[in-house]
Amino acid sequence: MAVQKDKAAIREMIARRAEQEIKSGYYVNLGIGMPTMVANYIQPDKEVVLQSENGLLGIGRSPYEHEVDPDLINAGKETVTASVGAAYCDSAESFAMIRGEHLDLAILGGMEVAENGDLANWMIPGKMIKGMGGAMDIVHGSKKVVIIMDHVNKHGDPKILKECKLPLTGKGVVDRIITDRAVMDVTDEGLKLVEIAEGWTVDEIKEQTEAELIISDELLKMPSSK
Amino acid sequence: MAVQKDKAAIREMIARRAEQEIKSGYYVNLGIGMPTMVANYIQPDKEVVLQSENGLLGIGRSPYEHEVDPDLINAGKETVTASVGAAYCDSAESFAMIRGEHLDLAILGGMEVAENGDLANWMIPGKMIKGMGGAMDIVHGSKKVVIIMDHVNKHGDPKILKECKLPLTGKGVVDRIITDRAVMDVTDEGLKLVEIAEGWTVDEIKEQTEAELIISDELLKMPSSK
Amino acid sequence: MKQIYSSFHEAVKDIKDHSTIMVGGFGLVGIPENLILALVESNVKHLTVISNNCGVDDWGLGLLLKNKQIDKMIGSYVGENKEFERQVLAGELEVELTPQGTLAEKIRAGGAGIPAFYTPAGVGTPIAEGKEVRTFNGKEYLLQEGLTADFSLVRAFRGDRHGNLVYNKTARNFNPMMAAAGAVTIAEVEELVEPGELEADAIHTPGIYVQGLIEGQQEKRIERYTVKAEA
Amino acid sequence: MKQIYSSFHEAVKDIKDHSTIMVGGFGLVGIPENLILALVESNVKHLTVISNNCGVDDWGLGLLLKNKQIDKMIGSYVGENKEFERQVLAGELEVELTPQGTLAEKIRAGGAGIPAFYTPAGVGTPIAEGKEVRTFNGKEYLLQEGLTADFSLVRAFRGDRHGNLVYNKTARNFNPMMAAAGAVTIAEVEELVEPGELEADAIHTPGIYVQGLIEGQQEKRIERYTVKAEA
Repeated sequence: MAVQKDKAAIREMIARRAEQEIKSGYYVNLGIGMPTMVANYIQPDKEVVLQSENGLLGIGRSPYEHEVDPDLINAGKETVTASVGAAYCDSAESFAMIRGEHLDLAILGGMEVAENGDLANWMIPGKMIKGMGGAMDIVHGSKKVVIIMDHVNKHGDPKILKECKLPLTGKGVVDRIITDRAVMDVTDEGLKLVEIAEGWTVDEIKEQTEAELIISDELLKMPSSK
Repeated sequence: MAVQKDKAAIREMIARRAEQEIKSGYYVNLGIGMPTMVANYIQPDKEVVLQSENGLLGIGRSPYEHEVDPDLINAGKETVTASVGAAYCDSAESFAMIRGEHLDLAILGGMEVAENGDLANWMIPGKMIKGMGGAMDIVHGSKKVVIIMDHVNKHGDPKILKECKLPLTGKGVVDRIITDRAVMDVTDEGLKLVEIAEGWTVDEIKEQTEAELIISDELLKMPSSK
Repeated sequence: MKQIYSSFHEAVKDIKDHSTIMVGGFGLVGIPENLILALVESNVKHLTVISNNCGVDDWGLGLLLKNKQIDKMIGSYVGENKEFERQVLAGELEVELTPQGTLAEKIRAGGAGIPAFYTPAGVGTPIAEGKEVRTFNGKEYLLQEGLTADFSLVRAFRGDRHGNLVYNKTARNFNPMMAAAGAVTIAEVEELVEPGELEADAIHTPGIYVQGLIEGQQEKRIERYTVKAEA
Repeated sequence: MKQIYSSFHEAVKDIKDHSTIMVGGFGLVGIPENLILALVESNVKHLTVISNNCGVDDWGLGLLLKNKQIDKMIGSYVGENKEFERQVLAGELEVELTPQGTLAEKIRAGGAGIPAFYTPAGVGTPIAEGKEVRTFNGKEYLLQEGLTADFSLVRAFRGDRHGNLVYNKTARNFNPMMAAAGAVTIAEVEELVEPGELEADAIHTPGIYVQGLIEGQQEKRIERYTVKAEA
């Protein structure tokens, strides 16, 4: 149970850090899974519109039981509500918004990220392919793409690589990576470590990262979960 | 004034013949000018939906003075009404209907038609170019394209040619030509005379037509205007 | 006035073996429930199905799958369905995965008479294999072709006898593009109304795209029932 | 909440010389009347204007033309305007004529991140000069590229403070695609309302496409007043 709790705490820490990427006035797409959690931490003073690629601009909170409408779901197929001033649209219009770079930010999960911004997050060869859903469109369609994920896999191996080994979701599409241990930016010079979590040293992060890391001159502490 | 009256009578005759192309259940686009007149002769027992490329599916009659809405016009920029069950749409959707061949019929005017179905109806070199408007899209977008026009120009020269001399609106797009003197179909074998108006002989029509004419085995009389 | 079918059996009776059909919906939301059930009963085989998802094991397109009526599936996400996985691994089912936005645009293009277009999605990924890559303004794009179908089965909230349709909330999703891309489009509507009852400015699918309609009662199963505890 | 301008002067003040602007409307229907008037007053020059038509001599874009603010016009029909003809013949104005459906689709593509698409319109005509022709399924098509603009000026019936817009009847026309294709989109609305007042299922332009709004009273001039005699 201790491990369980740690996992939840880590996910919350990552989600809270990701929330800081969101500025007031932003239109944001949150991927399925951990990225969806980010919505729970959006500061109430921020005016943010969440887009769901199945045709909703303005996702609201989860419904109370009496509010549940089976015709109203998010891209993760969970029942949701619509915020005040929301607009529905069809899937072509929804992806027109995405592809046309009208979104300010997309926060997505990742399996592997390469130092040049390549992202793999949709298939593992040999395993059943479930499909990419909207991910391949969304990585091209936002002014900024942030990937949130664990820094290493369950065997302790790096997920931030010189080159992705898994089939790509998009080539050179990632702007920033937020993990449980660090924040890194994809820059023209290479992958730059800009924040580091409490309890970790730069050397440890370097060791857990296959990609070459440039250390920012203004390296910051990552906010902890408390 | 006699000539004036004749002209009007001829236009009415062409419009009434063009109306026969319209079957009940059809979606039809009528071009600007004489083709718009065809709407006046649609038999009341036919259920027809007229499309206007500026975003109206279901053009109604002209408005009474008290009904005029400046936000409701046809593609000829005339004030109109909407029929019961009409739908408005944007210009992209309107041309999606057209380009996607959802219309059953388009009736357009013409300056020149060639025996292979080429159409010229938008520009005369040396004269100011006003623009093609929607014509270049509409000629590709209907299951059947019917051109209505005078058989010869004001100098008595043929307008139905072996090859168009004017810049084209569309290549091989015309299915049928209706003039004041004849009805002709564009077929794989060539241009076929299928109807001839009262008062004209086949030889006269051949003489007034530069294109080679195949004479239909079942040549019909064109209905007169009365 | 469009054809109003007297039964779901009649609505799908022209759909023959080897047809390509588009089926609206995202997950189980906005699917034409009774048209799918009628297709299962019709036992038509060797279908190519274009739909974002393939239902779940016991509902929606999953029923067609279980009955082995589908030869090929074109969609973006098929992860909710164990029988799907089994048939793919057994080589019984062909699958063509397409990024969701590309799928939506391919269907929109098909209905709009656009034979092909360029899109950034999929460049540098397995999706790009065998596809033309072209650079516009310094960025690479893939050529993707439009999709059409012999039949489109859509689900709307309200429809009138002219075929005009209005969808409810996120049940709209792929339905409007599919309505336009089907040679024959059959609309299952929750409520059939008279022409003029739908607001002309608020129609999502103009009637020109729809060939027939039928009223159907929906179960509207929920895949991920997610609620907030009442305070 | 989007910026609500306090004056039309303020709304257009960022539009500088050499900007490319899209202006909604078909004929004089659905044009942003007061935004155009403010542009005339601003005296900004060397504009490239993308609009289906170019107004008439004394109204709409014709006023910008008369004031020699337009260097280049992209549209489909410009026949209602004598000054237009004079400037073209005098070499003062460049004009790029585009088939109306192609123009609508180019603008839709620009807003939707589609760099280019194929269309049948214009094959074998002067429009095809210098353009790629490609065959799909035995039919020839032209390659056409998407269009975007520095600013889009649109006119809506109602708009809310989130930028959501609803258009009235045939005043919709090019406005929704242009709203999406402008880097900055300014909406002139007949009525500004609070978020939630517009039906979420019936919004034509979702607010994401709109950067600022202003309420304006419209003259709505009629080009071809056509009526039926009262019985």
